[in-house]
Amino acid sequence: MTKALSITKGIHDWLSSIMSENAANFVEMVLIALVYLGIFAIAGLFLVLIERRVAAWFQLRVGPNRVGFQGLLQTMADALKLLSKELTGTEKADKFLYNLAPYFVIVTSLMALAVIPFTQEFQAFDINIGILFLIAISSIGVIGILLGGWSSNNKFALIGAMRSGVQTISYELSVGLSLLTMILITGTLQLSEIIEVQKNGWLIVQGHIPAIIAFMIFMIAGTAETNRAPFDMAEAESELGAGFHTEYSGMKFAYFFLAEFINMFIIAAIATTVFFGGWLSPFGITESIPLLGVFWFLAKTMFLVFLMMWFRWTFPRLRVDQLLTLEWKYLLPLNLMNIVLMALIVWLNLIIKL
Amino acid sequence: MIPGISIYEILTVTSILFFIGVYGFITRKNLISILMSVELILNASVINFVIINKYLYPDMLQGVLFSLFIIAVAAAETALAVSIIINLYRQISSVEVKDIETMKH
Amino acid sequence: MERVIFYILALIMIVFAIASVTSRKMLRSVIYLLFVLCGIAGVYFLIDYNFLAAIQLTVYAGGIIVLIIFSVLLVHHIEMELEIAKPSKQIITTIACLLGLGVFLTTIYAHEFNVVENSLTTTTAEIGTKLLSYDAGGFILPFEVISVLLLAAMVGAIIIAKGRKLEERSQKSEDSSI
Amino acid sequence: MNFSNIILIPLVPLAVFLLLGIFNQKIKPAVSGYIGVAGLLTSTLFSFYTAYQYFFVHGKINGVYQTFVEKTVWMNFTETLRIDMGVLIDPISVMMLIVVSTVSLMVHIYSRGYMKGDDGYTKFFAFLSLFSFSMYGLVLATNLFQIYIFWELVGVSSYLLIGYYYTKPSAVAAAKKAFIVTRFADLGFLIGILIMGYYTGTYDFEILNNPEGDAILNWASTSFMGLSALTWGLILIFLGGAGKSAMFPFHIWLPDAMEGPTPVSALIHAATMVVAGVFLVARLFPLYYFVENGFALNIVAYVGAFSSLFAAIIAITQTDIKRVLAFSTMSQLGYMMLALGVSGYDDHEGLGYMASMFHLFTHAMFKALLFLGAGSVIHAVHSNYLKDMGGLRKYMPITHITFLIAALAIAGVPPFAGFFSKDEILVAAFEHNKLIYFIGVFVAGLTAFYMFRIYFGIFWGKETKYERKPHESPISMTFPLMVLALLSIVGGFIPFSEFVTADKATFEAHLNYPLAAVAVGVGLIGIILAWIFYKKENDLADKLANFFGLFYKWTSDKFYFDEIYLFVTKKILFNLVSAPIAKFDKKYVDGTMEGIGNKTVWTSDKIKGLQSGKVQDYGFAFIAGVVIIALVFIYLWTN
Repeated sequence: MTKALSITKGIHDWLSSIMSENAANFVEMVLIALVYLGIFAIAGLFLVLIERRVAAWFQLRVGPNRVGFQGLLQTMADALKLLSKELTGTEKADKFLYNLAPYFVIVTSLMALAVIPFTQEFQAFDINIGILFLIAISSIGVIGILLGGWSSNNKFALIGAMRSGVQTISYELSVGLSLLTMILITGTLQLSEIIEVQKNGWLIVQGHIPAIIAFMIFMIAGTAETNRAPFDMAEAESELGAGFHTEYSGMKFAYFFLAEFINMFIIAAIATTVFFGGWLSPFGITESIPLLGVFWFLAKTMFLVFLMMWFRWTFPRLRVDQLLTLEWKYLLPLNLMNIVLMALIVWLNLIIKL
Repeated sequence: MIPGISIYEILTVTSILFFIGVYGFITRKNLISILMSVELILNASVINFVIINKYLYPDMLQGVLFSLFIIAVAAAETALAVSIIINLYRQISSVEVKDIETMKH
Repeated sequence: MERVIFYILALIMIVFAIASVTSRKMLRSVIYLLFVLCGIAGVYFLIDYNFLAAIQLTVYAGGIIVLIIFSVLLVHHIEMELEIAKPSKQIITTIACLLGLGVFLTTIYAHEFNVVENSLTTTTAEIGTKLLSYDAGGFILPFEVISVLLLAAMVGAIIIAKGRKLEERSQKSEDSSI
Repeated sequence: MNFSNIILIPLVPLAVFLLLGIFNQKIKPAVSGYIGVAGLLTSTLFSFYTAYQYFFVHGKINGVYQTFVEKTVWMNFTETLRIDMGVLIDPISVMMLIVVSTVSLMVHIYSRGYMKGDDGYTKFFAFLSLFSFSMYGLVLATNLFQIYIFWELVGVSSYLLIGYYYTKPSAVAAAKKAFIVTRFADLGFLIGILIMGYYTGTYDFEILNNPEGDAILNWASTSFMGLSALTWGLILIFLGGAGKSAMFPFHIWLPDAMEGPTPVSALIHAATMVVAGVFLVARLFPLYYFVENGFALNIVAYVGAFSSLFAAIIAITQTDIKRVLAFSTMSQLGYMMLALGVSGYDDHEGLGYMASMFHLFTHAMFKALLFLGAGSVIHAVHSNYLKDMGGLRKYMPITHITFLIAALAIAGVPPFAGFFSKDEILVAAFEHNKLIYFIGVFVAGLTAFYMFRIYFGIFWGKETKYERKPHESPISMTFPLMVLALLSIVGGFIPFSEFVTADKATFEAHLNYPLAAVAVGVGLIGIILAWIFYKKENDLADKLANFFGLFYKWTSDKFYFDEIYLFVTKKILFNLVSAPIAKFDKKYVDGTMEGIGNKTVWTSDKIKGLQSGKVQDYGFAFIAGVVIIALVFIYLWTN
């Protein structure tokens, strides 16, 4: 964590000059956390708006367009409304766990966000096992959902939570294995180095066939892991009310809601980083302007986010058994074969390098 | 190694964790709780492996690998234990130790 | 800095471990255990074994705890409170544990550890090489054994959890055939 | 010659017993019958082969039969005092093999018909096989201890078979009676064995029976109450033999033992088990003869003679045909004992021994035949009593003829088997002791009389009204009758002195015509008297009974021996001795033991909480133990 952002180096020096080393570090950590919280909130709200506009576009209707320019402030207004709402809860709920659950979800999302390289120097935590860390963190998020479902003392919530748990545990395998396939090319788990490798061409190009397969599996599994349609059994409205967060209201509900969108963003960001070169511009056209990396990163990520929204409004929902069948009988074997294929390609040096 | 922290402090913490696990193992009356206590005990010993590896033999990896194996075994053990508990629950609708005692008669 | 973090982590671990073994609510106890495990992962991060920390998080937090939560969800009702042991038993156990702890600590503090100052970072590649090495000191055999064990555990868990149902089903099919 | 294969002879019935016993419920009755017969047939063929090998091929060296021993050490105490398990082959054991095999095989075949439809068919054959095994083991025993083991096994089989109809109270009582009485006698046997072991230092027959051996040469070295210790031992051993062979005063169990199925009576209580006593005395004959100049042997002779006379008198008045036969058996056993008692050792002197064995052989055949015939009759009329029978000769021709042959044989009419053996006995008795000779002759007459009394009673006389018309028994029952009848006819012509003698050397035995004539004459008188009394219906018998009056009543009540025993045991022993001792035992001995037991239970009750079956408790004990041990070690190290 000592490896702070380069852009805050100035701030770091300034802080160090006015207070002791430890205090400066501490203040810096707080500042970074605040920055990420800001990103989190803005991205979340913005994604909600996009979702609604995209949905409206798919369904040939207008969508929110009144509050602010083209409805840009719509979600902000919703957030204010949610903040002012009463926090309800069930009588016999386990209050401690009930209140804890949303933070679980939020914190894991935030932690995942911390390791994502927005650009070369805009990365809070460049850990040497970056991808493994992402996998580990994303597996904890489900605990929040399980807790929320159980402690609500509501059978729909419980069923939703169970479904979500099953789904997340299952699809975690595919996420991990598909990322592992790409690790075979990069030879490192560190996200910055993964991007470094892609200066010779994005991994999806380098790894060609298995990389494309891995990307497709990753997108499917990622969609499932974020509990989004067509894998949204956990909150299937027609069956379970609102699934695991049926009993939540106000800001707590908003946390779940935001976390879901941030998770979607994180999946897209991982896919961008691992498959599409992260902040690297196509063919290195903007190498000279480092800060433009953020633009490229966000552009690629937004495209993938749009892809996931496209899924949502296009495919019908699966049944639970179909969902598990898809994972255990198709994706997992395919993934394992894919790893072998990728290993062969790396071994025989059939990688395409630009 | 952690700057400013001696191996004694870490071993103290792991010992405390270990005995908390033992305490739980003996006093709890529910199979799942007992399983959790066992996990606690296992974890305390895993930290010891890792810490001793890091502090005393930083060039080697035996401690780390051992802890990896312990984690793998713990995962296997938990999966089996949970399946047994669930099966038991189906049969006698309870996971309390006192109800399972009926098997000894 | 690291000292402070370690002390915080140690405090978290011990407090939540105690909470975990004394809580009367099943799922809370599991969550406390999760905190302890996360604290342990934090210790691994602190001593720069990042890979181990990530494994700890993935397997323990993401796997074992989720499994346990699942079993709790299946076998427990929210209003149920755990029975606790008799006070006498608690006290006796506490005394025994404290005595044992005393024995441990005296032994630990009586021993002179030969600490080597070294701040090398262990990379995942090193671990992987060691794990799959078949030279002297390599761990390929235990690695394979563990893989077989995991497979056996997986099959065993499925069979145990499913066994009765299969029987009933075959019973039913026999009945219907009659 | 290696006779180790002999071990198969007892082992085959044992295997059959185990097979039938374990799979009692699984085996169909018909199959179990075949298995039993097949097992016994195997043993029988082996026995005959062995006999052929022994008597005609390998056994005789320079006119003397050798003894072959195959054994393995079972328990070793000292150089000589050890208990072996093995087989001993000498003339009498081979002869006994033949007797046991023949009779047992016939009884097995007979039982297939007789027991048909019985619930415990399989069990019955299992017990029969057990008995056969035990009897083989007894006759092949190499030492006193082995013989004792099989002696008791025979007793157990006898107990099981007498009590075979265990739903009948009388059968149960009879079984208990037989067991207890023989057990009581066997106590003497056991003490005798221990005395022999103590004073001679060995149990081995070979060493004991060696006329030049220490046991016989040094018999006078120890004395006790005016007799040598060995004599006491021999008398006690004879006590055991008397119990098994139903000698006076241990005879009371034999008549009651007739509660068992008739084939059992034929096999155990006529032909084989009851001669075990005779066999035992014969087995130890050199000891009996040489020690104290045959003092113990004299006792054998007098007990035998008295039992013979006593039983013959009682037999005259009994109305239950099986009981008549039982007393007849007792009488004939007494005859054998008597013969042994008057026997010498060498050459012609040993005539009594040879005659006894000869009579044992022939008696086994015709007595088994008599019992089987009686069984056939009982099978037909469903009653044991003479009054329910009469005129059966028309309905059961084969039974009639074979029964007649047997009766003639036992009455000593030439040329049937009994004539020859009985004649030898009388000759031996005449040469040694005139008193015993006269008793023998008188008993011979009585035998003929009571035998023909029941013969006429069953097959002639007035025809009783039968509910169902009696019919001849099936072939499985008549076949053994015919075989045994044949043996009863030709058995007497076997030159027994060529095979079985006291000193194992052969000699020539001739009929002593004057004495034979006397015996036959007495026998014929008995038969004629019986013919007069019972051939046609008349009141002569009743008149005679009235004439004897009180004596008749005593006789028909067996001289009140059962009652005397009951009085002695119940009134005197029980009330004056047993009850106080039992009270003491119950109050103080049992009280102590029970106190210990109760305390143990109480203690275990208190500490059983430790074994709770909860892994947690064990875990706690483990942790606490480790902590304590660690504390101790730390304490030791720091000091």
